[in-house]
Amino acid sequence: MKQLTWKDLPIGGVVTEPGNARKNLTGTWRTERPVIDQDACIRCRICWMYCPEPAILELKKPYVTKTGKKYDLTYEIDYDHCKGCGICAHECPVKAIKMVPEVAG
Amino acid sequence: MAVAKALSVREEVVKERLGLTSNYAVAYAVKAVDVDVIAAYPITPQTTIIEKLAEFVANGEIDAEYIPVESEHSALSAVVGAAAAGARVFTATSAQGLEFMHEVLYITSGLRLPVVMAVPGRALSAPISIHGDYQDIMSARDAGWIMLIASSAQEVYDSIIMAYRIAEDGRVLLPVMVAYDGFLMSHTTEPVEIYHEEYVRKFTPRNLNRYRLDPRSPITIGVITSPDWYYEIKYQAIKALKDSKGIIKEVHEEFNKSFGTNYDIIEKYMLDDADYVLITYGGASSGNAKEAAKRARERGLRAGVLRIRLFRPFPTDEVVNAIKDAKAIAVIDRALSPGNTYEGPVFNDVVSALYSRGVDKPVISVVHGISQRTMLVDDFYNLYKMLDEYAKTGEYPRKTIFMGLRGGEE
Amino acid sequence: MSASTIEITFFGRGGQGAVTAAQIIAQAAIRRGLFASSFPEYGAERRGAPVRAYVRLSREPVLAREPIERPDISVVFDTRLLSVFNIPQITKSYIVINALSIDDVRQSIGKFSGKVVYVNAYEISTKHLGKPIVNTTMLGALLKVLDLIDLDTVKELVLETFGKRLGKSNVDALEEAYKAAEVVVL
Amino acid sequence: MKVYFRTIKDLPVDEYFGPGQLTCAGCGPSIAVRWLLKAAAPDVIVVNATGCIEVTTTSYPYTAWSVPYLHVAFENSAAAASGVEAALKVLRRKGILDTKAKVMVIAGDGGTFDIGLQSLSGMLERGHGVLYVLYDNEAYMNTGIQRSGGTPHFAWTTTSPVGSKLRGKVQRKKDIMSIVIGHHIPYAATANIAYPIDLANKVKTALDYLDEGPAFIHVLAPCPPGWRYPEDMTVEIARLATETGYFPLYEWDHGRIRFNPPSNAHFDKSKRKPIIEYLKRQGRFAHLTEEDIKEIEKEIDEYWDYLARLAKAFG
Repeated sequence: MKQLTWKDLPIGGVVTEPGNARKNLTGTWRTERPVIDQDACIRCRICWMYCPEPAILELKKPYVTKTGKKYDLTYEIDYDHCKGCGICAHECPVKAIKMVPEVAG
Repeated sequence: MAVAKALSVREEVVKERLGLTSNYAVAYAVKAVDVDVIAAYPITPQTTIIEKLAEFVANGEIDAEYIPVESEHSALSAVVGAAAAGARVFTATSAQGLEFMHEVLYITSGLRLPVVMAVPGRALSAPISIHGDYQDIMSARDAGWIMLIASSAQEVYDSIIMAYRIAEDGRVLLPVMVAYDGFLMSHTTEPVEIYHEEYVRKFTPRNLNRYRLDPRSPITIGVITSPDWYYEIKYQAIKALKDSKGIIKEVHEEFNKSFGTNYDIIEKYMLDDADYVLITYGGASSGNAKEAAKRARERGLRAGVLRIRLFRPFPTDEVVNAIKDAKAIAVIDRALSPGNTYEGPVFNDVVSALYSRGVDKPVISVVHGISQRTMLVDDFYNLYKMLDEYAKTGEYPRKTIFMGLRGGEE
Repeated sequence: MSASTIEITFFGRGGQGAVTAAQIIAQAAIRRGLFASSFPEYGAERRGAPVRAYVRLSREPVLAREPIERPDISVVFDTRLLSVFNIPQITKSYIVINALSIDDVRQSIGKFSGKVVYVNAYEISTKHLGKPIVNTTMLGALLKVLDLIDLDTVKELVLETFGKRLGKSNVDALEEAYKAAEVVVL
Repeated sequence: MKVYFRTIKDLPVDEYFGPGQLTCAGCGPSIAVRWLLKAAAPDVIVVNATGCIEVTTTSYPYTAWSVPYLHVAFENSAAAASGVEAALKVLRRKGILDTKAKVMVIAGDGGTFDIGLQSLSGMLERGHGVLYVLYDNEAYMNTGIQRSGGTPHFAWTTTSPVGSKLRGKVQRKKDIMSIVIGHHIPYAATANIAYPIDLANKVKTALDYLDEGPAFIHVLAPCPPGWRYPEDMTVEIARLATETGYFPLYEWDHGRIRFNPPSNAHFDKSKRKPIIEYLKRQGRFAHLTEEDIKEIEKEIDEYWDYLARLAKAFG
């Protein structure tokens, strides 16, 4: 990308691809990662609502908990973009999200 | 034959001949091009433009949104917003107003928005002066705008029409400023032949095929760049400005054909065999210089005038070719570039043009008409006499001559 | 008057309509297919302060954009302006002047090599307009010696400038002045 | 306020902002903008003032925006938006463009309380149909935490430092809502990133009013580095701002004032959490003495008295 010259760029510094900032992998900023305990999660949507990125994905993925509770939705972390702020873990009413240190490599 | 043809074109396109000030001529041109959004703030000597436009809007003669903004900064910002949304826009200002817009001038050209602005030039504070000169215009010369300087109300009218065609050309997409003398033109009534609007509109078709704010294809305008990107994007605009000269010439030619006029990016008056040339811009300087050239010719001096009509991009080759056979040249500036080797800003442009093309000519720098200090035809005639004497002695002043300054320059 | 370019200066005071009068003459010339330029002396507008407005009329495009230093015709709205601007010394051909009497003219002008067009514009304008706003009245007097422009075109422009009702009274004043003005040699 | 979203389950799924923007971890304004767009998109054009959100979302060659976006400068977003709105109006009228897009300004406290106040006032006075959203993180965070007219009394910033003579910002926070309401526009409201449902409903309501004139929403959006707290606390601190009565939620709707939960209960001081709960979590207030805290409490009480008088007159 950096090798583009002035001949290759749209004029006026216009960016024509909506939302292409997703190419910035801000997940590399993390020192701690949120991990969702899918069995403890009550699908209340609060972590999804408060995520600033957004890096909590609401997926139409059925899940059956160990206790046999059925859910249509699954919440997963988009680790490519999650910056590890921990708001989700802090706001989770059932403490289903844990912040875990990132390991090197 | 050519003349006869031009006359018949004229007969067809001209709707009526009116007595208009240059400011009113601007308003009539803006009306003719079917502008969409006008935003402006009053300032002397610009105000009568927007008064006339407000009147047109109030009477339903223009179908435009007129935004009576709370400052010049907002005036230019509002037309930037409107142009980004795809509208054809207009604003106008002078002096302190142009200074207040200064930040947004660069943004307008940087975002490549086809804004058209009229600027009757005026002296800058302090001390405050409401009178005309070109200091405000010159302060904007590095902002990346195309700058035309007109010399009559008719030319102002025609230039505004051409400005839209130039600005919106897909190969250009740059803002255009049409400048002219504050008061000495802005408030001077002269004959102007205005055109049937159908011809003007045919000449200035809309170009919506450019980057604009549209939810159907959302783009981001006005980004932040790192050192990795700024240079390239800026260069695009610089290149576009430089290349616009050819397109401006093209538009002039087509305008001449469509409206039976005879414009070029420079104007040559009695120049072909001239020994002594006054280089001028604007109405008062060039008009008085032309009268002076006639007077000088009557008295045996081969005098001529070169008027710079396209100021940015600077018509380097055209200027050099026009004066390369002259014996001596004076550049008359109605503006100041304090602290420079010579204080006349356009003088510096001319000298740099000559140098770049390897032409070594005696050129003197003259400042006159600051804050509308009276300029007489005789002053310009005296300059021809001075050039003649310099040519005879071979001695040229190595500093700017401040004409009409009580006490003289040191 | 029929030189190639005729230069006229209107001498008035802020609020008396000198600038408007100059405009009307220029507009009339343009309407008749002539070339003209008209511009006032500019400054902050002050009621009562002396002002000048310039008109150039020509059969050729007007190039010069300098103030008129030696007018062919000076149109003077009151006699006290004569000395303020040295009018008898700078005027080439005609001084069109508003004065109370021919004696008033003689007394205030003194020596002048050209001709004087005298009209009592105070009286005429007061009669038609109810107050001494003399600009259109002075136009009537000016037309006595300015044959480049016809009376009807000027009347048309006065009507356009002032609107129907006020325009009519101004036209009446102008016409009366046109008839009453006397060309005299001092 | 019209209720478009009753519960968290009603909130829209589509995202028009991010990810990949370069905001700090735990950024309050990011949460604000995400919900502004969820409520307003896709038929919206955003005009953004210079500030945190601008520099972190449009870092060339990338954009975090999936709606049309314009940034011109710092002080003129309301003026530029006036132009966009006027353009859409006239182009629609002339049949040149077929668009029902609405215009929304997003500006920070610097761009609103301070340098942009003139253009905001001009836009409100002229009555453009633009929704102006102020995301208030209470200082110039983008340039490294300098005080603004929106910075609260006693708060530390780099230009209102805590020294031996002065203790943080000397002046009180400007009452921007009262200034805006003074323009008698159809709708103005406060909102808080801790209450996204309320925020989204207010955005929808405001957009519905734009045919009548401008609307304004003042959103509190905490900033972890600027307010000096751990980034996982953003929502909690924002919530405490409202729960302690520091940042009440209310609407000015056609000349009537209405308080929203939980602030509608806070005229009774005993229903408000103690202000210390809000202050003690933030490093920018770490230097406060008991006296200072009393002073802040007094100011909040005075503010509620003022609001009570407004509620009495315009409720």
